[in-house]
Amino acid sequence: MSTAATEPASDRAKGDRTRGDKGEVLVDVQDLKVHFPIKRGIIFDKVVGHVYAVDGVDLQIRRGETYGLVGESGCGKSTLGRAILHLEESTEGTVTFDGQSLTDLGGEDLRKRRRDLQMVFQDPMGSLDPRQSVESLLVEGMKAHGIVGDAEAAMPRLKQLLSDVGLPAAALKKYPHEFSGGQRQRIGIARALSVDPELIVADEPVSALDVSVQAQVINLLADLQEEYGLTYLVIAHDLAVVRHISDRVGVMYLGGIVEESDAADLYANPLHPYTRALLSAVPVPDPDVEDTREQILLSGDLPSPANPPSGCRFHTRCPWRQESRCDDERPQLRLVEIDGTTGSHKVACHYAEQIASGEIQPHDVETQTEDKPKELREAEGDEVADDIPFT
Amino acid sequence: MLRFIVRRLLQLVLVIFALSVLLFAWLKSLPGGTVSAMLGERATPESREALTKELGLDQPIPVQYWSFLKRAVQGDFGVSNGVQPGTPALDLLLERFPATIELSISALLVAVLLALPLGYLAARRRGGILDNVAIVGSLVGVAVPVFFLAFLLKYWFAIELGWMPVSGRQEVGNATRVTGFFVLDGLLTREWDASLDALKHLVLPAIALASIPFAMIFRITRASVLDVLDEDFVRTARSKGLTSRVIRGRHIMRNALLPVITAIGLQTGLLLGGAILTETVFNFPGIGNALSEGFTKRDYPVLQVIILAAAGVYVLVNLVVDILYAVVDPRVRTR
Amino acid sequence: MTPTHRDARDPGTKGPRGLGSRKKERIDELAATAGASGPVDEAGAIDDTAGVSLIASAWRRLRRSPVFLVGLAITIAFVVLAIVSSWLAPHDPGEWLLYDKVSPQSNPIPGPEPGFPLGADDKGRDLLSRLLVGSRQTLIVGVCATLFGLAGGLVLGTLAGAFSGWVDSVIMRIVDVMLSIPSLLLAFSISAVASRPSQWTLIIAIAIVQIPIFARLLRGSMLAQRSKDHVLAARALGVKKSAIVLRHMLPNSLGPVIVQATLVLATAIIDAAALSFLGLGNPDDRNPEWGQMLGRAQTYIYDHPHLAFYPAICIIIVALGFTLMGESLREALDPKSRR
Amino acid sequence: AESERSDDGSGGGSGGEGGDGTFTFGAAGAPEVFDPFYASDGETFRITRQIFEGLVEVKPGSAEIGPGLATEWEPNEDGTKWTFTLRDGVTFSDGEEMNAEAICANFERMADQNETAQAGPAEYWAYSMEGFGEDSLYRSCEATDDMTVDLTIARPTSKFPALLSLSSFAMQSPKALEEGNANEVTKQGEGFSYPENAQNPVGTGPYTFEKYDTANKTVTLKRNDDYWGEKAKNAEIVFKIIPDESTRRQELEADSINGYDLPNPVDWKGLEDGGNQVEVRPAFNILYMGLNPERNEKLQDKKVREAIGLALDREGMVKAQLPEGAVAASQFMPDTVQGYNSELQPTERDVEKAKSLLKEAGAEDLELTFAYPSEVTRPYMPNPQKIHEALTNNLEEVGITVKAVTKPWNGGYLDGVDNGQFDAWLLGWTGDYDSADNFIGTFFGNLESNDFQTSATDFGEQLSQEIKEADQTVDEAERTAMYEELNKKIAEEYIPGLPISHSPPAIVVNEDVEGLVASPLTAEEFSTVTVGGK
Amino acid sequence: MTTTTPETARRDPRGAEPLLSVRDLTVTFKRQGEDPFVAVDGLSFDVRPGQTVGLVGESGCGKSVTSLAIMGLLPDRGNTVTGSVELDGRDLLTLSNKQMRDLRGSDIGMIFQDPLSSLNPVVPIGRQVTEVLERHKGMSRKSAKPVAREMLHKVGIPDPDRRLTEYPHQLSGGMRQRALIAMALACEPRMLIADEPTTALDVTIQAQILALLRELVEEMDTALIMITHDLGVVAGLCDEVNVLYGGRLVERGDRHPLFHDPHHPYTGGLLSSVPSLEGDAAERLNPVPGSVADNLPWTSSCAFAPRCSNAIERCREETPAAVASGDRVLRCFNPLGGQASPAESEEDRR
Ligand SMILES: Nc1ncnc2c1ncn2[C@@H]1O[C@H](COP(=O)(O)OP(=O)(O)OP(=O)(O)O)[C@@H](O)[C@H]1O
Ligand SMILES: Nc1ncnc2c1ncn2[C@@H]1O[C@H](COP(=O)(O)OP(=O)(O)OP(=O)(O)O)[C@@H](O)[C@H]1O
Ligand SMILES: [Mg+2]
Ligand SMILES: [Mg+2]
Repeated sequence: MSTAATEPASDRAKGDRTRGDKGEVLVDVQDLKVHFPIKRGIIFDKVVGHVYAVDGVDLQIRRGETYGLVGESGCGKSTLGRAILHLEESTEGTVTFDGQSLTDLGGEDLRKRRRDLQMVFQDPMGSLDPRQSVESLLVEGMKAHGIVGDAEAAMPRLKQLLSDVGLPAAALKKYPHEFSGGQRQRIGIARALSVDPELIVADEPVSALDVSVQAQVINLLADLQEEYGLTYLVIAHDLAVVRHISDRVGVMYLGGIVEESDAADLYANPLHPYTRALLSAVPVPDPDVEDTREQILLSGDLPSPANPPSGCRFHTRCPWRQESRCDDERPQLRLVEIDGTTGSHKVACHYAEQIASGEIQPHDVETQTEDKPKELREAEGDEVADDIPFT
Repeated sequence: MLRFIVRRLLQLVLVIFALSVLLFAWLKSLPGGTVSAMLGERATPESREALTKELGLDQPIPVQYWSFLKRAVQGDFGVSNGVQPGTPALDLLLERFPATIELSISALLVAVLLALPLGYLAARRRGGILDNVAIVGSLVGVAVPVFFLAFLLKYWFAIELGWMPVSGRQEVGNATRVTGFFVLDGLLTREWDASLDALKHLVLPAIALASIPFAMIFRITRASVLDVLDEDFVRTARSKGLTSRVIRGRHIMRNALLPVITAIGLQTGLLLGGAILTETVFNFPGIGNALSEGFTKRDYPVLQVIILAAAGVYVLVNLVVDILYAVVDPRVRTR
Repeated sequence: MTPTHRDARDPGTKGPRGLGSRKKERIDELAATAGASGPVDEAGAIDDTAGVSLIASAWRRLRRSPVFLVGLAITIAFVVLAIVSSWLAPHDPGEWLLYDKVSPQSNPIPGPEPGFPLGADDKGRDLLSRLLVGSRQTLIVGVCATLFGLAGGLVLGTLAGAFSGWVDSVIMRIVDVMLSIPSLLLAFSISAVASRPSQWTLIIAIAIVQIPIFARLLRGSMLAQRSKDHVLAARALGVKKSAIVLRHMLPNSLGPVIVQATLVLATAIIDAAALSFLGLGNPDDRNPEWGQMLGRAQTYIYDHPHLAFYPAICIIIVALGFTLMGESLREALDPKSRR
Repeated sequence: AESERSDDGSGGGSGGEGGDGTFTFGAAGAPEVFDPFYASDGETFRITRQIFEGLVEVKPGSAEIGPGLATEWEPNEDGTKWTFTLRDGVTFSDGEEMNAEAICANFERMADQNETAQAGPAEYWAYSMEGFGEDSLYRSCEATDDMTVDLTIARPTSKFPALLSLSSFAMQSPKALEEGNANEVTKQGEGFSYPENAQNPVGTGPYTFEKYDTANKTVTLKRNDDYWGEKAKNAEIVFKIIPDESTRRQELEADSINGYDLPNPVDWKGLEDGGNQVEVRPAFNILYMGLNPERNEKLQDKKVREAIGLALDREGMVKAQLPEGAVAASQFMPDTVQGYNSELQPTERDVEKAKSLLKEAGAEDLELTFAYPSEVTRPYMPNPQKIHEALTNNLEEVGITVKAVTKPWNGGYLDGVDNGQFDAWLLGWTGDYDSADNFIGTFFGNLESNDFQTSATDFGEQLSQEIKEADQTVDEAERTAMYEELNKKIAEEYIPGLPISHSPPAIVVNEDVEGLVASPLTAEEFSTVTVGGK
Repeated sequence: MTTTTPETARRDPRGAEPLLSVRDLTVTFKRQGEDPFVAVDGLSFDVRPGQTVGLVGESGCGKSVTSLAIMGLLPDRGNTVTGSVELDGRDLLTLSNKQMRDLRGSDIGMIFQDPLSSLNPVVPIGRQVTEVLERHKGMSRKSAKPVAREMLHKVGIPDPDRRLTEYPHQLSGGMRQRALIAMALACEPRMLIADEPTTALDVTIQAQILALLRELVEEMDTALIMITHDLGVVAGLCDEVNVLYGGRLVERGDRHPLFHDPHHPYTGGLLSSVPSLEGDAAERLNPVPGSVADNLPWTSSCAFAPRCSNAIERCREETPAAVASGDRVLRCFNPLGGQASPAESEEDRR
């Protein structure tokens, strides 16, 4: 693992920053868990259950690479992203950034460290304070980290930033609501860049955008990575986008990573049944492909993360589910050696090899309509009822 | 839901308890008070002292509170010494509260019956004449001090036209009292005259009291209907070719009423406050009237019991409203 | 929060809705106005003019609303009157000029006469002057009560909204207790405490009632802001917590509070009248105030209703002005009502 | 001879001489208790007065006393024992006979109060009879025969027997007293809880108690068809409790009540213009400005007190603030009271003299904390604030700096006056009965504690002594002369406070009402009243 | 079945008479203090029974407005609709409100984008389905219930009996969308309009819904208008594709020719903006520059010209007209590949 210490801020100007080799692990996530407590109580709240939003994730992101994270809505992608940035308190596990454990960091140290880890959000409007002009939005971070003293001194840098993200300098004096969606997203990216970070976590950066604008932003992200030597964690649910942008891809299902590999490898040889289903479900703008494609239709929906299925989380929807193991033993993410895959292909399935070789055939899945445990339901009811404004 | 209710009830008890402490401490810190009020000009320092001692008012306030609390849990809130001397404060409350409830409900009925249809129509014809007139009208309703409105109403309808009585709850008569709700009593005992008479006495105060709730409910209805009109499910309903009656009732109003229900709960606070003025002006023997009288006469037992009861009722009504809300809105119901 | 219907309740979901319509508006605007051609870079053209803040754009919308303009006109007229009334008033409002003519039975309220177009009040003071100068005290009562209430509410609400946990719990429980007393009752009680009633006890009584309302309102929107992405973004950026609260959460939460404030101005004036009516107003009436004038006039309301009518009409007009303004502000700031 | 009352009398079909009308009266407040002995306020007495009678009664339309249940009375030589001859053939409305035994039962009941009642409810006794047991003025009651009663008192006093006309000391049915456990007053919380008797008044008066509808705030009385004297003209009296003054007026204008008490002076004209009858009663009260030489030492100088008196424009204030019939006061009692000194004139305003007196006293920079009450109107003080302002203006004109203070009547004002918290204050007194002692005795009689803090002055002791002497003088003429002298001294020599004015209270009835006799003591009897000629 | 292969040989509906034919549909919105805004501008297309016609384009190009105009669901005031929308030869735009109400739900059904907000939150699912049947089939609530149950079953909602009494929030996103479809299909309309029916759903659920739609169209011979901005969805589902830009049709064609050989630069731009699952991932995307926000009105030029890489002088001076050649319609002066004949301008046509 890397041992690079934090360099002093002064010699981190663009261009001559010292980066480690590509390939060195920048972010190391070990067994990360984020469980949101579900509280209920008559006078004092007590915890009656947990939403297992992230439930034991191991993940390494190497310097300079783009790690793509896909998965269905609610599977915990955003939570994972935020937990890595220590924006969400993790329940268990460690996040090591550039050799330093973020988990132990707190207060002012953490705040200073944030300079290296930035985030780009899905909703470009919601993530920009509507009352601040672009200029103050961008200057804020720099001031917080002492990169510039005042707005005056920041000017050249601001202009540079804006031109980097493809916006004219005239944008500085404007407010977020005066921009189009794509432009706002560029502002969001410029803000992340303003403090000269090493890692950018982009949480669905293009989902809210029109296709053409989406493509512009994807290109922009790629350009910036090249220019600044950034490391990305890109979260998305659009597999095509993820494939396009990522070096490596992790597939998440219900709080855990079920498969991880190089992008090309993963798309060419999906091993986990869920990945297969996911891939087969993506519509492709090519009628020929669409007409001939085999689709694996999953039945049912993602189970509630507050009451995840035992064993393999996917077993309730898995067409390859086997009587043994799947129901009660949770598969570990493991390296698999299967012909055609690269050596770094990891998958969390007991029967990955058998499925790949066709030894196990898919079958019908009994749709289970699942119910949450009673306590949880009540807790939810309470909470909703509490939300009714009392005056 | 049951847990929710229990929880809120416990909160209610806490609120009432905290309030009773504050109230007690505050009343005790007031200058003058019971002794002055009882003895009047005739008071001499000796008589004052004797009475103070007799009533235990010379003891430290925490001691006094403790004895108050001990008695209160047994349902003894002391005896009125100004508003209706000699009557236990609780009895006074129980006797006066029905009047206020009767008045508040009438006012609320007036407000709701006017506000809902108007609110709906105004929203449907947003920007139309009706909309603008109703909006400005409702704002005027808020801007006119209640007691002034009451005076105008009395002047025109009671004195000039003579249609309604000036004040009071019922002309003197031998109406039988059953529940304390005079209109209801008349119906129960088949004393139609008494019932009608009580109703007539309610009209003007109810209108005066309704002015603010009407305005609020009207505006909330209007806003909420506007919101709902914009909702996708209304479009869905129309895309199903449903008749306008069904769309209006099942799809628009049922949803638009949700915020209105909450608003109505909050109105009870305004109603109770407004009742102080309205009841005073109309000499309507409810708790509002008793309150303002209780203040000038420094009738602390009555003040205490009424304020606590008003707060309790307010919290309770809102609890009921929340429950009602849950009944109407399945999203809030426990699954 | 439950995953299933977060959307149904999350205040944040109002955002995207407003966003969508705003986006469309923007689209419309550009579609209609864009005429400039030339090379287009990927991000599209951005004109060179200075930016228009949210407030400025709200003002643009408001400028066209007749309701708002009427409200604003009334308000401005009122404030101007309050400032210049001392010079406008023909007489000193406190001087018992026609006292000689007052006799409680035959002539309790001297009628109009030359130099006294509206006549005098029960102490022979010029009614017109009192009405004019009364605007000042009325404004002071309204503004001070609102400001005090606002200040108290801001402090409590900010504390509760910024620090969750026990600070929040404690504050909100206090607020709940205060809220569970009907407001007029509370004001009534507070002004009855005052050992020495004055204008300030009146103001404080009205203000205290407003505190929990402001606090709750502010806390609500602060909480909504706390879960907003832009706050998260500021945290991610490493902005200090105090700066996040003061620069990002608070300003964005103020909208509903400000709207409420304009409405409170109206209610404060009316409440002041109500308290005066109940005999809890400012006993010193050398400096006239409309609510007090109205409250005092009830003694004469039967035979000399004009004494009540003038201040009542003034109060109604001014309260209406504030309410009209507040309501249209509320509509303008509510993204839902934009279309 | 009479049997129990039957119910048919109430219907009014064939009732006695009277008509079957209803007289509806707007009362300003709820009655305290219907046992007048425990009551202390006018609203209660107005009701009980129709039900009960005392040994002696006030003559209608005046403050003088006349026969009541006793037809004659005679003191012994030293004025400590009074023999009353009772009226024949009087029964209580429950059928009990009114005789000497019944009278003594009443007095013994009144004298025998438990501690709780002594401290509070039996206030009138405690104050008029000067306490209970040993301290009390009352000694004993003896029924010498069936119709003769001897009352023994501790010392001679001018108050006797006038004080027996007080409504509190009216005679109640001994049976009702006993059955209703009349004396069992208990303390409950911060109030008093009254026995059943207090809800069931039984007296000998022209009316009987019918019901008190607390939920509707009305008290109904029925004509007592077995009344010994002239039967009441109205079959029924209804008291509607309407605390708000202007509402009472509106009710009257809307004809839903026939009359109400204490109309605001500013309404008098309007009421009369509307065809109502405003009966102005002779003033039996005094408004004064109290001075506190203890708190403000400058006030110990008589010159200063005199100067303040000279500064006041009583006439002007009376004209602008008080109703017609009000007069400036020259002494601490109205002219109807025996002992009033008709030679005295109200002090004329003299600014120059006031200023020079102040200068002489070295008090040019006099500062006065001058208080007035809020939340109250009194017959002698219809608008405290306005009166205060008028007087303040006067004082300021002679260079006195006035610090105006106001407190709610029950919220600290009365306390403040009692505890000597103000340099000067406004207060007054409505007489209970015709006795000079009821005025000046109340004000200055008790040296140790009185509002005027006369103990801090050089004349205080003497004044109190002189009052006592006058009070104990048995001979009426001699006593009257002493009081006249005393009034002069108070006004010219002592100047413990400044009498301001006497203000006549009024009562208003609408045009249909006839036969109302206004009483200076506001003690009207409604049995003579007819409504619409019925 | 979990694994499906779409039938390669789809029935070709093109011979049939059009069920719905939209001609010159123009929708103009009045705006306070501004020029009126033309949201849909002279749009024409046909839909035949059993045919799926796609409307694609970026946000704001007028897709939803078109569908609402067909349904007669545009706001009561503030807009004018011209042209004609004929269903079976009856012009829907001239029908009275009452006639339209009879038609909606029975002859034309519609599915909306956001399944949660499109369902009434306080009315049980079952009731929302039965009310259509009551309204159009004259059934009683009771007799409608089994039909509704059947409907829910048909759209693949498991345990339909229980779901009948449940409320929308108790269903998952996919199930809500199915319920919405069940409602639209309850009276077996001949015409179905789906406005972005899968945008709010996850890909796996989207696949389920699309499969369902496909099945229904084939089974019931329904005509389907599919509105979406997802070119992938169009490629898999539609027979004919209409590409909209700024309220106008810019290109129409059957899906194979259109996707393989887009003529209009906008269509081409859209296709090249989409990252693909195949091919070289490292390749840069070729997006259409700018955003829709920059479009020009169509009055004096091609609205796409400012963003068009192929734009020539003429594009900025004249408005191109839509020219049909065979099954293709194109509105462009300088199409991609250059082989097609340049379009005439609108002036020329007049
Ligand atoms: N603060 C929170 N408290 C409780 N539960 C939470 C919280 N934040 C997220 N969750 C729950 O955790 C789970 C994972 O949420 P997360 O936002 O990480 O999902 P996601 O994969 O990003 O989904 P999407 O694609 O919709 O953004 C969800 O079930 C969500 O409801
Ligand atoms: N009621 C309306 N009043 C005014 N303009 C409207 C109205 N409805 C839609 N528009 C405008 O018409 C244009 C087309 O809108 P439409 O909703 O059809 O777009 P869309 O293609 O469905 O976009 P999306 O993909 O975002 O749903 C937009 O510019 C929109 O602003
Ligand atoms: Mg997410
Ligand atoms: Mg749309």
